[in-house]
Amino acid sequence: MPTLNMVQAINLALKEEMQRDKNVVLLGEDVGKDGGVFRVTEGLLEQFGSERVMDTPLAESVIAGAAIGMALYGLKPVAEIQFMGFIYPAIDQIFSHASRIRSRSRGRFTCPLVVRAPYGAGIKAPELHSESTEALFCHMPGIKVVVPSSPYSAKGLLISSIRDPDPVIFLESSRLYRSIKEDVPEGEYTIPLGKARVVQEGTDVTVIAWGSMLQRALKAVEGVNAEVIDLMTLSPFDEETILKSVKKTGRIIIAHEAVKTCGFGAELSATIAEDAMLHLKAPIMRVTGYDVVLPLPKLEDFYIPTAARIKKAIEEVMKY
Amino acid sequence: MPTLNMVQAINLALKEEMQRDKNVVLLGEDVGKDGGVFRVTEGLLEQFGSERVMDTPLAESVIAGAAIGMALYGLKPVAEIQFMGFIYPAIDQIFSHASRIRSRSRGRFTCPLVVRAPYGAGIKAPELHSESTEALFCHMPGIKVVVPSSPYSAKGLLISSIRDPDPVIFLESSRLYRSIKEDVPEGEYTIPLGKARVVQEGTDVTVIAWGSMLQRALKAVEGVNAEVIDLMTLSPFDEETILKSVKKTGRIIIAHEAVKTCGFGAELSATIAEDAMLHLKAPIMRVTGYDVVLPLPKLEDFYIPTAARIKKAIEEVMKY
Amino acid sequence: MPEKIIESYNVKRIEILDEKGNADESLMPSLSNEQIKKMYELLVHSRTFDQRALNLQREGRLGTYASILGQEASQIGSAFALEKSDWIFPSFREMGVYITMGYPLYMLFQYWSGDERGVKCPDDLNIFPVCVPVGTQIPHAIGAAMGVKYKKDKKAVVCYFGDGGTSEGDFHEGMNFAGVFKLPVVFICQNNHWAISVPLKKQTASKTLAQKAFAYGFEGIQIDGNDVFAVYKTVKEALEKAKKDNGPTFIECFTYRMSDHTTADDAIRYRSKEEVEAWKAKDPIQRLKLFMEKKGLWNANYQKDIEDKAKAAVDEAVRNEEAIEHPEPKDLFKFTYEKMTSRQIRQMKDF
Amino acid sequence: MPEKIIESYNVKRIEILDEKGNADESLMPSLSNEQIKKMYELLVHSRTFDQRALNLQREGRLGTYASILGQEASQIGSAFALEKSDWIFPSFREMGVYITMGYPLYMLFQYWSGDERGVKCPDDLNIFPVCVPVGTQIPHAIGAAMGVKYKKDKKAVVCYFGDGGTSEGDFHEGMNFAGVFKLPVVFICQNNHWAISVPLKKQTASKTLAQKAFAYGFEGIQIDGNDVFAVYKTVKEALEKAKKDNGPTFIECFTYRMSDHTTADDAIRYRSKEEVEAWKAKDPIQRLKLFMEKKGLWNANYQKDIEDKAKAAVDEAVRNEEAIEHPEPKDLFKFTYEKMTSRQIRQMKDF
Ligand SMILES: Cc1ncc(C[n+]2csc(CCOP(=O)(O)OP(=O)(O)O)c2C)c(N)n1
Ligand SMILES: Cc1ncc(C[n+]2csc(CCOP(=O)(O)OP(=O)(O)O)c2C)c(N)n1
Ligand SMILES: [Mg+2]
Ligand SMILES: [Mg+2]
Repeated sequence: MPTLNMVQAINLALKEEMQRDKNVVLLGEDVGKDGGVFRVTEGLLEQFGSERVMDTPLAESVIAGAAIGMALYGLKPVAEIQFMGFIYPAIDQIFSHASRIRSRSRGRFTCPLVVRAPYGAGIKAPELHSESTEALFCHMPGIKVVVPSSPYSAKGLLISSIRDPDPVIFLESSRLYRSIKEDVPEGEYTIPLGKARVVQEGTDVTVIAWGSMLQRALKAVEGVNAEVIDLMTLSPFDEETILKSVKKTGRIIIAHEAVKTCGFGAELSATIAEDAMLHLKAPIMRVTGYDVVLPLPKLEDFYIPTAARIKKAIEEVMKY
Repeated sequence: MPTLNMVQAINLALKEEMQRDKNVVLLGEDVGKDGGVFRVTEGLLEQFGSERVMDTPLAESVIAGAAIGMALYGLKPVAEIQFMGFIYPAIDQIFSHASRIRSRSRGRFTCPLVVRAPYGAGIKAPELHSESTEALFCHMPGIKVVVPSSPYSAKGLLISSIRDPDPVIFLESSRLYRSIKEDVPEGEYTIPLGKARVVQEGTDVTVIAWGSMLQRALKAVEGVNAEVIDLMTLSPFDEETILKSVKKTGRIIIAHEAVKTCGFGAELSATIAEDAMLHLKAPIMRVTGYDVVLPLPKLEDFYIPTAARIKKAIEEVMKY
Repeated sequence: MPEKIIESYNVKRIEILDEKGNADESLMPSLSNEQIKKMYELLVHSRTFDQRALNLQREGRLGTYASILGQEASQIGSAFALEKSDWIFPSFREMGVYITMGYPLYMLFQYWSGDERGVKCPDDLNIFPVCVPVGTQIPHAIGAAMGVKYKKDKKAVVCYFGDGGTSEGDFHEGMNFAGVFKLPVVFICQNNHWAISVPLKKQTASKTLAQKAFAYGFEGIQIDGNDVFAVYKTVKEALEKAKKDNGPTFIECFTYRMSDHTTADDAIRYRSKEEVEAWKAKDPIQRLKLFMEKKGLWNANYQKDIEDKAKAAVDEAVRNEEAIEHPEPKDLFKFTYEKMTSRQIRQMKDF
Repeated sequence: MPEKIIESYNVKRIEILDEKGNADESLMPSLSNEQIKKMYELLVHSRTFDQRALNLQREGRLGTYASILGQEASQIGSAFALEKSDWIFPSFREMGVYITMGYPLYMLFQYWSGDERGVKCPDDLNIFPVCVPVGTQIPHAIGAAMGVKYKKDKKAVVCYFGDGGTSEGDFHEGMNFAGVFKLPVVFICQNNHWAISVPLKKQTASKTLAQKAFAYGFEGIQIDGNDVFAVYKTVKEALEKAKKDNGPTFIECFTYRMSDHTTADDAIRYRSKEEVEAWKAKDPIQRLKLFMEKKGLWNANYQKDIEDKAKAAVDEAVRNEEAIEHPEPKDLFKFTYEKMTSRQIRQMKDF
């Protein structure tokens, strides 16, 4: 079984799905000849040709919008937005259309597409290359949001996303792209959307994380009898697994890279406060990015939540 | 003191601010000759001329973006987006620029602008005319979000918003526009941003609402010793008033028109679950729109939270 | 030659049928008498539908409605050139297109009464639902055309929008894609001279809308949009070009919105009666009638006959629509995703 | 006349200084020898800065950097025509513009080392910070120009962007506003033929970028962007036109990105060496040098002298930049709003 980093795992998922299904096509800025600015689509133009791996003009709204049209027409487009910070011009197409076409047409037309984008800070990139605004997309019914935390899960989740009958926003931590390796089987396997994974069982405290924060969460719980949950799909999210863990540990920490206010942690916390309040032994703590404009590289390490900050929150809730 | 509806109160605020400050200018689709599709800007073109009340081409991104440029140049633009559902093409300008220019330039350039938009369902309008996605904007540091619930507060809050040194999204419930009247003083008065209003004091339960939901919240609490809070500013929101009320009543209901998942109710609930958990006597309940694509008129009344649904939630928490 | 002209462009305008009903034979598309009559009937039919919709709205039996009055030739003429297998991306003011394609009338009323089921397109047609956010359907047409091209299908994609729509970013990005990928798409811009209260002159400083296509490296042409022959011929040729993989065409139909923007609008606030009057003389139905009369294809009996038929069809559609049961509140939940989420299932218990 | 031509457009191209250093006297802008030397010095200065930035990046002393190599004439020529009171909206590849306007060099290094303080524009200049999302600065230029017009100031607004930028919706919407409101704005499009790995041909099917302006009802013109005289002259005239309230101009500077897209890019992956070589012959600095040599304005001593000066200035800037203290973590919180929120104040206690 090959040991792959996340770039390679995602590349493999794309390649295998394109081999399996002729309707799977890729589009985006620099995804063809250049293989993507992170090389995620490297080699796919050569293998599948420019009809299936399309370098597009610089226009995010129509990248998303054209993906919608392709999906309507029966293709399975996987669109790349070069960085999550450049998804904002495409939000109108995603919010006004991708999410609503099934409902609008009472099922006559559907939108099985994937929009991939690297997200998150930590690679010393210029402004707007470090966004983690996944929560925005979770507020829009009709959209699914998936955030893998490792090469293995990236491959399995991406395959599921491509096969999903509804539009999926698939966010890849650019910080993780090449920093972790893992055994990733060749050939198809899927990880179901909407299900979280209990990475580590524990009894005293639950730490919920996704994407770029999972590694730090795991580091933070060293020496603690903690349960760690990798949420994987944010929308729709796995209430069951979370509530079960709340009932078990009674202490909840949610870690995310996004700013605190209205981050997805708020939804998780609110869900718990509504549905499992009586099982709580301590306040629900969120360890998040600060409520500030994302800084340029010189300050970015101070912005991203650290394992130490998660650890401190754990110590805090363990006082109860 | 004149009795005005919300359209008239907002019109008056605009007129008085334009009289006071020559730098205040309006722009948007149909805001001039037509006086806006809801007549909010009626008469202002005649009074202030087409240099200050600008009918623009049909292009939301540059309506927001031009407002940014005007603000940089020292004007105080008030841009109208015709319906909140059409703000999505402008989100890139708002998220990538309006919110970040002060930070990006370390204060050399700032963005004192207001984007007004009618929001919410209940007027039997076509698709995308009924959005209430205020939470999206609350997830973006650098932006303020204001949602008045009555003519009086609309005028005072809009004046504050125009004078604010930072960009403000100002959302007006189209359902309330002409459905409630109130005494609204002529001449200037302001209501500070960032402060909630305790509309009614009570001891048993707190209902937090804003904009279109306040009236229904007030109806729902009839016969209950309830505290009702009109949040008014969602970002930055008044944690103090809310936490104080939590400590007093220990039972919290949050009502909003937006879909439940990742609505602003999630942030309020999470804040309480983090900072005032020990004062809670019952789960924090959210009474919200359902997690569905907004329906066309025939089903919209089933979508919008009713006083009855809020009442039911109150009964629920009163069991604890 | 240090200051030189490196490219030149001309904007063409095509007119065939004038206001008096005279057609330029040299440009006349090949149409049988039956086809011409069929076109005329569709024009009358569409106007009958439109008037009824306005009446129903006034009576509170329909929601906000966007009238097509004055634009019938642009819509019927273009749709008449289409095949059922072509893909159509309308905006919100294309009832004449739906009707020409044979879309069930009662469903149109159903849609405008605020019921999603009205735009659940029948399986034998490919008309995308009414698109409310201006210009945003253009990228969808682009994507569908990319699909057509990828699958090498013998189909074209048609996209409708208004003069106001040309100001939106999506128009630009979509047109540019069409040029770069040489897509089998026909853009039909109904320049009805108004976007709610904003007249064309305030919408763009461009002398014509047709010339906007030059910015994307393909053909743009202006036609008299009240001239059903010019519309039919130009669209037909553009469709053939598309199907031969010879790329996109942009067609500006020069027409006029005779009615208010929608039933929620009051055009008297912002435009002069004289302007509207001047356009009445250019009515698209009247001039075809005059043409047909000269050719012996029209007489008063015929007119009465088709008006009766149109009225009967619309009456029946209204009856059918009003017999439909109100949608179930549970329907709120059923079409957001293929499978309802657990949260939705719980929420649905409210009903 | 049923099929008629209703509008015609020509795309002009201007060249003054050729690769051999010969200038077309009939078009030559009026520039004193001192001004020409000043321009040359700015070109050298900018290239010196650029090379140093690339070196520093390689040594890990600077973050991702976008080289201007090859585009110096477009940048220096245009900025040389500006006044300090004009407003400038750059994209991210306009270091030559900043340098020409007298922006402190060390601050440019500071910015590219990842420190916001580097784009806190000095009070006597109006250069908006580097704009990362492509094309999104265009609407800001529009708004500022609306401000200029409203206040009747004698200023112009200049907006820079690339060939790729013309594909974005914001370009279109902004250009359209400029035409409709007849704004005092000059659009300077550096067509460097690449947008990362996407060549111009895949970016748009339009034969020139200049002609895109016709879609908005104003003048578009192509110029040799490696010809500092053509750039200066054209921009100067456009600025005068703007200041006389005669509306906007779109200028396509036909140039080439000689370097990688940024230091994070590797252009060998997607373009041929031959293409790059062919453009080397068109170098903007070399041809001005030849011109000056012919005029007796250039010799080897002069060259050495200005190179030394440029190097010294850049050395000093690097020293100054590296002496600046690292920004405080607390700075994270200080510029989001005018006043910190209570939540931010609590969060700041982490530091
Ligand atoms: C993105 C967006 N902005 C605003 C509106 C509100 N609106 C509906 S129709 C319209 C004018 C459209 O003008 P045009 O494109 O010329 O089409 P017409 O109505 O004339 O058919 C406007 C501003 C909208 N539907 N979508
Ligand atoms: C909205 C947006 N999408 C994508 C990017 C990533 N990106 C940075 S520069 C660039 C190419 C820009 O090309 P062009 O406009 O020609 O400018 P050049 O780099 O050639 O100066 C891309 C795609 C971005 N910065 N902004
Ligand atoms: Mg129109
Ligand atoms: Mg370029």
